[in-house]
Amino acid sequence: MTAIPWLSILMGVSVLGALGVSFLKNDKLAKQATLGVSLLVLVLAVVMTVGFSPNGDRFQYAETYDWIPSFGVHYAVAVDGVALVLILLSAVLVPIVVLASWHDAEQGKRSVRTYFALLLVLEAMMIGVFAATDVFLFYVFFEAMLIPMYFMIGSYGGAQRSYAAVKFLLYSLFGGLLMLVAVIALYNVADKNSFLFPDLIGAVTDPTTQKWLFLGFFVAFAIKAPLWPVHTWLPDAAAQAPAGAAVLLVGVLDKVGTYGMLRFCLELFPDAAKWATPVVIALSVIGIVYGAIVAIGQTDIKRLIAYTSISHFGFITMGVFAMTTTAASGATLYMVNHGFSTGVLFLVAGFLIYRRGSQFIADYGGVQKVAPLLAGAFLIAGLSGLSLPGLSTFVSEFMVLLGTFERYAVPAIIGTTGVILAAIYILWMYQRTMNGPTAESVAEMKDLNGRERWVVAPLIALIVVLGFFPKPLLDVINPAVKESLVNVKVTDPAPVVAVKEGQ
Amino acid sequence: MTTHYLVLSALLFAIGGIGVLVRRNAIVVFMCVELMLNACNLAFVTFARQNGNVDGQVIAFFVMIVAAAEVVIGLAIIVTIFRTRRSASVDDASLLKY
Amino acid sequence: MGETITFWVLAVVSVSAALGLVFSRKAVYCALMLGVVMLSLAVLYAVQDAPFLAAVQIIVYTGAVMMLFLFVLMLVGVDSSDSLVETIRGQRFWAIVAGLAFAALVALGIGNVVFAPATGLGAVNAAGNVPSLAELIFTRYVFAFEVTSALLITAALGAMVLAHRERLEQRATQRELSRERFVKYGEEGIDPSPLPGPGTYARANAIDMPALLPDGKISKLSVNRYIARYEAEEGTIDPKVAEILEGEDK
Amino acid sequence: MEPAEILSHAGGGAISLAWLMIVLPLAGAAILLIGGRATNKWGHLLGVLMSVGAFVVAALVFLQLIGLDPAQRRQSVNLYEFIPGVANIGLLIDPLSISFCLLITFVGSLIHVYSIGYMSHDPDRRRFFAYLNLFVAAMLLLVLADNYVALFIGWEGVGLASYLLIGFWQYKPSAAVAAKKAFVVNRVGDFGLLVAMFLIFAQFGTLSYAEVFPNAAQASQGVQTAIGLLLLLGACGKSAQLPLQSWLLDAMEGPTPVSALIHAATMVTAGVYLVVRSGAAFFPEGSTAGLVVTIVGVATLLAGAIIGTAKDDIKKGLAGSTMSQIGYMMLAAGIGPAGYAFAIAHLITHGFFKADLFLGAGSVMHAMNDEVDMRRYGGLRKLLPITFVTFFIGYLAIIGFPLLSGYFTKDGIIESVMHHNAILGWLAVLGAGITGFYMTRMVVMTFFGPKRWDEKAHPHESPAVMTWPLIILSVFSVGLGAYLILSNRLLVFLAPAVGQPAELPVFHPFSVPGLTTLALVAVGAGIAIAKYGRSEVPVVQPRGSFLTVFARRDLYGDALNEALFMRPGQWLTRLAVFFDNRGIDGVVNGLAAGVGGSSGRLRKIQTGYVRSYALSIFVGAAVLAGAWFVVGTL
Repeated sequence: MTAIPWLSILMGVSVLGALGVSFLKNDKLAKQATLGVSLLVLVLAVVMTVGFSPNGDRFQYAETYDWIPSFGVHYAVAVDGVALVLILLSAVLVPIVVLASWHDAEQGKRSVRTYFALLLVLEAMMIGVFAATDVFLFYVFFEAMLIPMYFMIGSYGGAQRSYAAVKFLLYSLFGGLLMLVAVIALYNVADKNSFLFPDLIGAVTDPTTQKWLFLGFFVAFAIKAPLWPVHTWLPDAAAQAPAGAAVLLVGVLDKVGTYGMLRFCLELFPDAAKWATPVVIALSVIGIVYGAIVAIGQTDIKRLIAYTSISHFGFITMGVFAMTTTAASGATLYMVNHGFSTGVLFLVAGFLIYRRGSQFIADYGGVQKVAPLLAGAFLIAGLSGLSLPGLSTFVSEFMVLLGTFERYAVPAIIGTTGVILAAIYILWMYQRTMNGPTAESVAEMKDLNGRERWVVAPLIALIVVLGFFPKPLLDVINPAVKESLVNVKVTDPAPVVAVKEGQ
Repeated sequence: MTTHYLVLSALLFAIGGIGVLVRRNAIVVFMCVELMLNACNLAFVTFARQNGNVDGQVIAFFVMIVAAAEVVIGLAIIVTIFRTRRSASVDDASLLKY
Repeated sequence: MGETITFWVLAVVSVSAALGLVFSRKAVYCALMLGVVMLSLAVLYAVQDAPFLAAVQIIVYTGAVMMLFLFVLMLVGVDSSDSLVETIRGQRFWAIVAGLAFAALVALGIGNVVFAPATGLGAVNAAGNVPSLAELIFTRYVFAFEVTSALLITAALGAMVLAHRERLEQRATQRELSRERFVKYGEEGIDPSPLPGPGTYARANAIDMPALLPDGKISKLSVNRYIARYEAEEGTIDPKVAEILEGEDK
Repeated sequence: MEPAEILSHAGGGAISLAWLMIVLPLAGAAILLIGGRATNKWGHLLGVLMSVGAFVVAALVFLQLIGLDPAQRRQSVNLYEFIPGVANIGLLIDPLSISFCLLITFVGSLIHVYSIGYMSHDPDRRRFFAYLNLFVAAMLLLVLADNYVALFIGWEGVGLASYLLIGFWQYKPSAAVAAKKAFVVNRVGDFGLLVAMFLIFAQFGTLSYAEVFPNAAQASQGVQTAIGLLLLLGACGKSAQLPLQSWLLDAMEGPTPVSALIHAATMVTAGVYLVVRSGAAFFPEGSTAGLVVTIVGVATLLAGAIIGTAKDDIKKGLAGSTMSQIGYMMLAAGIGPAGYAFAIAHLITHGFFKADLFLGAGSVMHAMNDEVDMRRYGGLRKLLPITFVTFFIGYLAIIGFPLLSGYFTKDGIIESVMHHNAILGWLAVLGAGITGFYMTRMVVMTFFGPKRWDEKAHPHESPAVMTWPLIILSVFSVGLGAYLILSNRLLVFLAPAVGQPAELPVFHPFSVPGLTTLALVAVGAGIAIAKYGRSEVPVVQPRGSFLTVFARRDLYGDALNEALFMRPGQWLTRLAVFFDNRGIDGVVNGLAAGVGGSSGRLRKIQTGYVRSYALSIFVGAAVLAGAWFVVGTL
């Protein structure tokens, strides 16, 4: 099994698919081909996941080839549990996004098949960024990922698309450059003539150096995640991006930030991470509450969803930096669940906006009456956004808060108020768009059609199933997270009262 | 003696430079550029004698060739511009700005 | 001693000519001033043991390059003179300041350096200046030399391309030209036949000799007005020509 | 006596199939929601069937349980691992949970049946039944859970069902707002419950009852109290206790069967369940947390009763009454093992008679074209005989008319509280008196006196499918109290789950508090008859005195919330949005604009004049020469 280069195959299929699609003459055929390729990737990813043994080696499916030998740069890919579930997330989301974006690219003058080819390129990049175990390779994917997304926002987005695309790019590049400096410095400081992640663990011992390098990485990831106060690019980008791109942007791309914190910031610079923890936790808590409050005040559906994500990313970073097994596992699970949950929220909002042609909440009202399925899907998506128990997001949010409370009680309590605020922003939006008397402008609105049902149904099914039965994912995540925390050299705080065995 | 030649060269060079800066007729500007090149050549020749080898002269020789090529092209450009704009003033060709 | 005198004379000449180049309004004068500078420099080269360069300076610069300048000047208009009013604010002031500062600084710098007595080229030029140059050019500088030749060819081609004007429509055929001439004749009365050359059917073909038409009359078109007026003033004019001139003056 | 140890179920019998109780209605909800319009025809029947099925399972489990030795009556059934290392999904079958199960499934089934008739004209009846089934499933999970996480899932599940059902007629803005309000206020309570769970986990490293309860005493006093108070916050949210009571009155926007099932009989009592369930561990007798519970209970029972006196909307009147009665339960639950049995007994009998009253009110509304204003009723007893009789039985039960259910259970609470704390006891007696007033007022205004409705209404008795549940409920309202309280049947039954007091209470029919209660109730009823029965009731609401308005406006609870939370919240939201756009984004965009602006000015240097560029080059050369000179001379 290990002899098959699964990860390269996954990326290769996507890239070749993208090439093929871009050469097709017929737009319809291009869409179908894209869907086919993305489904193939999904099947391959699932097969790969089945072969993964959670309690085996930490990194599996490893491939290592020299790339630039004189600098110790490798093409090295491998997955641990955390990376695996995120790759799986990408592989699941892309076909759904393809199906959801069927007509999204047709409104402008831009080429339809380019859009779909870009989607596939993006998929390859996403897989690559999670799979890379060479820090330099990770950086390359980290930056290269911006390119397809830039074009998807800038060419196929809403009215303010170029502003949003440029803002997104500049923000990300700024962080990326800081990270590049840190990457190079890391290479020099470690002096191992290797960019391989396992070689670099524990290589930096000087506390001051650690702090500077940590900051370089952390700022890049904080912008990517995005963490308060470097979040303002997200609402613009997400609101202007076509719904499908917004899903991938918020659902997967931003996860690279939190994933990077867990993988690189914590493991490469454990002491600096501990040093920075109070600040990061504080920023996360501010992000949770602040994002939620600003979300309440939004008038634009997509911006609102974007702000809810800022709040959720606060939870994830808090979980990562709480450095307890429960919190870190919860944060990882949160990354996956948030991808599904926000994904379906953005997609359903996209369907809604596509029908009415407006992003403003005030332009809707009483949609439930004319399009009950759409409203139902929107409600379930919203409920998963407010972490209703029984839906997958609850499990992760609960774990994050539970784990954080063990070490940082007060931030966890403040973060828990996000639960109340979440109810307000989601339900108020739902009430204003779906409830009440049917607005004239939506009276003719059509309910979900067959294609859209196929988009929504798998995601909702996943959210519900994972809400009641998160164990399969957690079984994959937990060992990886434990190993990470071993590298960080922290142990979970013990319960105050020792519960007797056998009870 | 070397010093004298070099100072002369510097003077000529500066005068050429001032000419380039103050004159507006493209052809005259060009002539001033030639003057500057010649001033350089004088320095090269002077140094050749100072150092006792002819490398300086070879360079001066190359400068002359390049200057000739440059004149050919430059004047052709001036003629083309003049043909389209009926003017040989360097200030008139100022579209490439901001 | 001879060199010193030559230097001082030529230095004064060349600097004055250079200043003249910068300050004369007419482009033709500028070209002449530049010629003076180049010739002075040629002499200075010769004085400094560079006879080959002196020759090249005269042949290439004063000969070819200056000719090119003059040709272009004629194309552009010989008598167009520059307006000396500066249009860019501060340009002239700063140009002069920068120029003087540059000259002063470089001169000061050079003046501060104490040069050893010049080695002189006597030894190198023992076999003659040209062979020693050739030896360097075709050995150490051969690559540069080859590149230079490529440069020259490129320059020639470039000049051709730049000076070439693309023909936008079909070249008119003889038939079309002829038709056009006759239309013009019908409308404006312009004679379709080509202008007669001076002195046709005349005893001599000098410029002052008007052409005769087949009927023996003078072709009005062939009368050179300048010369005719001059002759009229001198009183040496041919009466037939004078007749035509008077007819025109009225 | 301490509660019995929680045993792991060995398998076999109905207990190991207890999960069916939850899965049946859940499957019903799933089929009805996913099946869509195809299930319209038979959807309501499926809903009823699933609910009845759950009842059958509950009954079987109950039978198996009472067959066991009392010490064996707490059994947990592990279903599957939910969050590894944190919680499993498992069921705890013990007398407490099975009592709730029986109540929920039995009353729930009756209300399902009733709804067939009540919702028969609604095009979305199928959806209604789906939500009802969802509610039943969630509520059963809540009471059956063997750990706090599973409880919380049920807890939020019922919240969701409540949200969906309050907002069932979502096209009415008032219903949509009420639904949202209910959910948000409940979330405030959930905040408490969540933090309580975090604290428990941090203390004990587990959330399972079986591991937490026996060790609770080892935690420090402060921690115990903190956990207790946080749990109480959760209970207050769900059970509409002060200060989180405001959502319940608005929740009456939902269809009446919903009010009966969720906002009277079952869901709102979940808070009481939580307190009783955690009682032995975190609200032990005489603890601070327990004291706070009793204070909250008394405050709410009085507040609810006062609100009930001034409402003209029949459902809101009943809602006030519900608050008040749950206040009694809380009060009893707060005093420790002596009160648990009475709290649960009152909870059960209240479930029956309040459901009876609500459904009766629904029947009246059904007859009156959904009119809810009691001032437009009057003289309905002849036209709606069955409704009247059943409603009247419910009325007698709630005011504590001797020998009916409420008499035994409420009296039991008052007696036991008297022993515990006399002040609280007398306040509870006062509350009973007010109950007598407002319930009598309601009955008089609705069924007696001249008719005050306009010509368009044609009151008619409801169909059998609606009256039979009323009849059954009223039968239980009559006898259940006596059965549960006399010879301490319920107390002994519950003892393995919640413990029992050192000395068993003895029922005194003629104690001082009991007689006083009866007297006060009679006085209250008398005032009501005098005020509303003997004199004309104005059809239009009179302005009323300051006190009436105070009660009518829900004791200014909403006004308080608005002033304290909503307005500052809106202000904060606007400020935050402004800060985000102008502050944070303003800095970013300002930076961009600064760079753009200065480069815009800077580019003016590029004049396009070759000579300017040449000048700059030449100046540069001069500067270089100068630098060379300076460096050379150094």
